[in-house]
Amino acid sequence: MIRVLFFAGLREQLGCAEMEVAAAGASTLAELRESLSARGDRWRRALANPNIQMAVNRSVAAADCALASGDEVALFPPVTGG
Amino acid sequence: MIRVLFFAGLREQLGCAEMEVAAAGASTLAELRESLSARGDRWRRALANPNIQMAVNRSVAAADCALASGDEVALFPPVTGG
Amino acid sequence: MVSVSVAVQSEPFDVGAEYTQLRARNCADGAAAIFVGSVRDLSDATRVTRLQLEHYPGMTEQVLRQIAEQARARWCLGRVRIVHRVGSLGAGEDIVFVGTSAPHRQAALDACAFVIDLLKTRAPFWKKEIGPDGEFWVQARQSDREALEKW
Amino acid sequence: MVSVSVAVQSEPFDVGAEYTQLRARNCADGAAAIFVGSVRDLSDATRVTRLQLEHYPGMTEQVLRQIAEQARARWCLGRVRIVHRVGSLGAGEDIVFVGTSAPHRQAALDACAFVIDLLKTRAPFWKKEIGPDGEFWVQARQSDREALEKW
Repeated sequence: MIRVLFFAGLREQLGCAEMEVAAAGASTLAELRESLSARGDRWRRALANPNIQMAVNRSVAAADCALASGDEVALFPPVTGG
Repeated sequence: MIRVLFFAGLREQLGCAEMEVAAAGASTLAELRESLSARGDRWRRALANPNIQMAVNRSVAAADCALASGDEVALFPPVTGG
Repeated sequence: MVSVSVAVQSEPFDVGAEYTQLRARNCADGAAAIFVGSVRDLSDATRVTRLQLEHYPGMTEQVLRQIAEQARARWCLGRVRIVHRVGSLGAGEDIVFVGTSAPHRQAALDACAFVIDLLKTRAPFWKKEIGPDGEFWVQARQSDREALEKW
Repeated sequence: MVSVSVAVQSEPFDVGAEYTQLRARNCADGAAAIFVGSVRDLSDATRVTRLQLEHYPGMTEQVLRQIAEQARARWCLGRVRIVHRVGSLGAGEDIVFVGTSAPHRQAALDACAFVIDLLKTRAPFWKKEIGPDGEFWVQARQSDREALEKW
């Protein structure tokens, strides 16, 4: 399984902070994002935002990053700390 | 009279922190410096240093700055605070 | 104090105490630079009474540490300290502390500016402004991305 | 606290208290930058145990105030505070504090760097290093004059 976390505005849009997905259907970040988008209109709209950033195992990662069971993926809006 | 102050290494070289000179013989900073240099070898050597800075009434001033009785002149090495 | 130290906390930090730590048993460094960011009461046209700060626990500390190490790789630095608050903050409260020490001032000042610029665009924190007009997620600023270009 | 404040004093300053003053009743400024210079125990090859700081009373305060006003004319700043110590200072002791506050971080950071760069080359202070090898007036550095070129 892959653990998927959502933060800030994206978490609120999706109404979801954390979920688990099967590693089988998500061999890359892009694939994972696509399968999440297919969960419904709300997900498609929220994940269509090109500014959404992605991290794998707590490091920012590009769409072609390979995923494996046990990975922790996070999706979030551009950061606004400091 | 013009009040003349010396600071830091220059004060130590001259063995003088403060003196008064007649305004008559020092109508500009350059003239004042020349008359001070004429006070002896120690003064000539110390004041020949091109890095010596000059201030009139507590503002840095150039050699052609006009002087008048009551002015406060200061001569000092390049500053090293901070 | 070790040379790199980061903290993510809900409690306020004490700028004087942080400075003391930065300088403790550290006579080799003649320069220290500090940046503190705090909650303004006026963000664009919206009055802000509180700020809610969310972060990604685990990733945040790692990114802050990486930023500090990048600064140390680039400048001759003694210490780098980063403290960032999370949770609910009132107007005027401090949010972030960046402290650097170095033998020479330019390194301390540049590294301090570098760390806060990178933190603004890389560290996974998100601000929500809460005021009489409602709650709004703060939008990332183009100017923050542009600030990175000088590094 | 008024918007520009300078002090020349033999007593130590308290960085935490200075920061508190910079921010007191000042919710419009979301950013504060601080620089602190202190006595290193190692200057080039000479070990320094004490520093004697001389200044030109009357001119010093005026120059510090002018530098602060120049910074305020150039950046959108809230407050500028400069404290410089004089007299005899031991290794590790703080010498100079520069604090700026501003609505935005770049202004606070740039102004802080500007003030210390100008102070180093304009304010009438002179350092004498005292160590086991004798007493030496610190020589002005070319690098300090060059630092001005960026402003």
